[in-house]
Amino acid sequence: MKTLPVVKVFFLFMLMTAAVASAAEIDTIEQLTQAYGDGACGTCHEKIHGEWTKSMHSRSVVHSLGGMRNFIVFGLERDWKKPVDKENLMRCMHCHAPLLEYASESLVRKIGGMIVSASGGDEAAKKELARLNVNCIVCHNTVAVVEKNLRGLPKKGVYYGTSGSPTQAHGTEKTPALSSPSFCGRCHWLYTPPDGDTLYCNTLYGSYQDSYRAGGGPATCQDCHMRKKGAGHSFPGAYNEEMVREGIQMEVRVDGARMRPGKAVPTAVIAIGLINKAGHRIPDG
Amino acid sequence: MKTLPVVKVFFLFMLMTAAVASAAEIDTIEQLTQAYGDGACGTCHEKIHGEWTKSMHSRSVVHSLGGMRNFIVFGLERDWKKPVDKENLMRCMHCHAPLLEYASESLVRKIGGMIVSASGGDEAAKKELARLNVNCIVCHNTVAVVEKNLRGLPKKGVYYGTSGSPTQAHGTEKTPALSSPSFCGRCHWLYTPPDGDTLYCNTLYGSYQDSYRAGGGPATCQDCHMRKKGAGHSFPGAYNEEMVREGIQMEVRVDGARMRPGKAVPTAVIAIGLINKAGHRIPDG
Amino acid sequence: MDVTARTDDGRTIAIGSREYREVGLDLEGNERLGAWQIKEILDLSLQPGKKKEEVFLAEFPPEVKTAEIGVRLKYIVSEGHEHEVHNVLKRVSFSR
Amino acid sequence: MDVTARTDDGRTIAIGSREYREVGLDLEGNERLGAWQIKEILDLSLQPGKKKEEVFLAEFPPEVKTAEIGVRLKYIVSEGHEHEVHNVLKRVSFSR
Repeated sequence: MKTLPVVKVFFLFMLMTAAVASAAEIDTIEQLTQAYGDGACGTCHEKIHGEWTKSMHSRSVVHSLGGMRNFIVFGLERDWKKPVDKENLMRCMHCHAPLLEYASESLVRKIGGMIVSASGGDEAAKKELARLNVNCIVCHNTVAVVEKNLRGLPKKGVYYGTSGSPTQAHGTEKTPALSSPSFCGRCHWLYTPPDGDTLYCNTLYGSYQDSYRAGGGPATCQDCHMRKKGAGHSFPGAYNEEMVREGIQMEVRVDGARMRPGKAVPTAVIAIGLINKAGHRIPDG
Repeated sequence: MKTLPVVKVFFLFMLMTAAVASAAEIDTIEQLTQAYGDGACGTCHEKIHGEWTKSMHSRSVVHSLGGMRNFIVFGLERDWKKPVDKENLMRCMHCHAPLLEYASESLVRKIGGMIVSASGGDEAAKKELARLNVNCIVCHNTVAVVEKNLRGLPKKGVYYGTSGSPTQAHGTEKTPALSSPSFCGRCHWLYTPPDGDTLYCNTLYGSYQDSYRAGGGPATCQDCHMRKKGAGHSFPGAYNEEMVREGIQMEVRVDGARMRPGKAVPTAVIAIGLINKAGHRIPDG
Repeated sequence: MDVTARTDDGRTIAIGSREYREVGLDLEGNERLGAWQIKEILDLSLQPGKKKEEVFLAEFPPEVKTAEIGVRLKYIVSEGHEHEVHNVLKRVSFSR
Repeated sequence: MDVTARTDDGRTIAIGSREYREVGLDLEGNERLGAWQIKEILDLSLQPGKKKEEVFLAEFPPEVKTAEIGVRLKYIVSEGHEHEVHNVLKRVSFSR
């Protein structure tokens, strides 16, 4: 117990330097884009980058403005009576704009305000917010390490992937994480923020793990949403009609009969079978 | 952005007072037992308290010494190279001894050491650790509020339950939480600590939610593990032979035949059916 | 999923419909839409690898000889944003 | 679950066994026991509401006329701590 005061002082000191550093670093969306943007990626990875621009991952904030606005206006302000601050906004942004982890408190608060404006029709705010998303840097660097206490934080400027092929352009590292379904589970499952008050945005990974896989289902997330038909980084899902059509098979049988003996009521007996061919419940996200 | 420095200073100040206050409060297991022990509960709730003493909840630390020792020795020290401190030990204690949330940094570190000793045969340490568990106060007060941002933290000295019947002995409050399966999910599911590096101690609630309930299963956790046969607060589970026997039904059919035409090999054809009657996968915890 | 009939005299009749979705509940059992409000799920969705079977019986007036049964499955992504997944039309006769 | 046979001449023969459990894996696909190491589950457990069917064929030497088949289901709580859930014995004859 003698060591305790020393430990405490050190702890506070660490926090202070961390807070000052991050605040100084990223204070505008422009700075965030400079530091963690996908701008340079497309130079070499043109095809993949092009696929991604068509994906929902590239629109993960502007696509969900309504839900996030409701969380701010009804959740935080009306019901919880909590500040619209970084800690609370990261409940959404942990998945919708993970790079905001590196943004200053003031920037994240400003983005909270922009979400409310944009949701109310402010096109300029919406255009700015469109720069926030789940981009190349997120999956291939900042959240690429799942076992973070074992493996440490991802290395700055090193890109993690399934092959790890070396290049002159940047550092690379091979990781099994990006081919693992559990990697997708970071966002496509319920989110448990640091205070434990869960967010049920979707529960897809739970259905995958505990129903589909547990029942013998063979495919991974990546098999259907990336490898199939060369979808790659466009990640087709519920927004893609073709994908949904393949996911739900429908069988219809109709028999005509004159039912109720003596009354001969013309009756159609319609038997419908809906077969979920996907690796998870439908609908879900 | 002008307000930012003020916010930072305030933040650090809050942390400091919080750390000092909690350190001053609970620095021994004895103090923890005085403040949050189940000693007084049995006076009025003798039957329920008696049931609980037979439950695994009353032995949630000493019962799992091996696993926690491995996390400390192999997980933290060998593989992660992280300190055996409160933050890291709460990964286990969040569920195994939730009241340690109120203990000082030094007490939790000391308990980490005792776990290693007790696991190595130190009976005195084991006896002390036996005072840590999931007691009345945990479920009926400290973790009773699931929607904590909406409803605020549980009130000190108020006991939350399914009826909320008033008593002279203490404050009471009726809550739907304790009859909800999601309440059990706090521990009987995977645990996501504040840093997000998940712990798969068990995944029972996932199987309940995404397989059993999604497939039309009618029962709640409480139906089978409390109400059935008046089990109450003894929470019978895998440790109870009768419970397991009811959970897995076995059918065996044996046919004798002389198989392989012309060779007449005496062959027993043994068809076995194992029917899981529980509300979750078996085994799990 | 909507099931309708168009009879031989041109009338369109709604036979029935079904919704498959996850219903989010708070702890009081109220349906909620906000992810932060939902603590329990009532799962009425289509389960992976499973076939969901529905049977509808539709009775018609005695003079109806044939009808065209339509079964239309829509996927509602969000309010106002939906797409048709399947649309099956089957003609049925009540006199053999 | 262990399946054994005791033949009429007193010999005991192991026919087969099955294990039902969750296998915890790290991201490299190595089985791990520590909750902190497990990031994926290979679920080989008995699923709720489901019937798991197993068929074993056991061949015996030509002189065996009858055998007693034993099917024993154990629940292993932890190493060294297990209990027997079911133990069914069935006599089978190979000559009718």
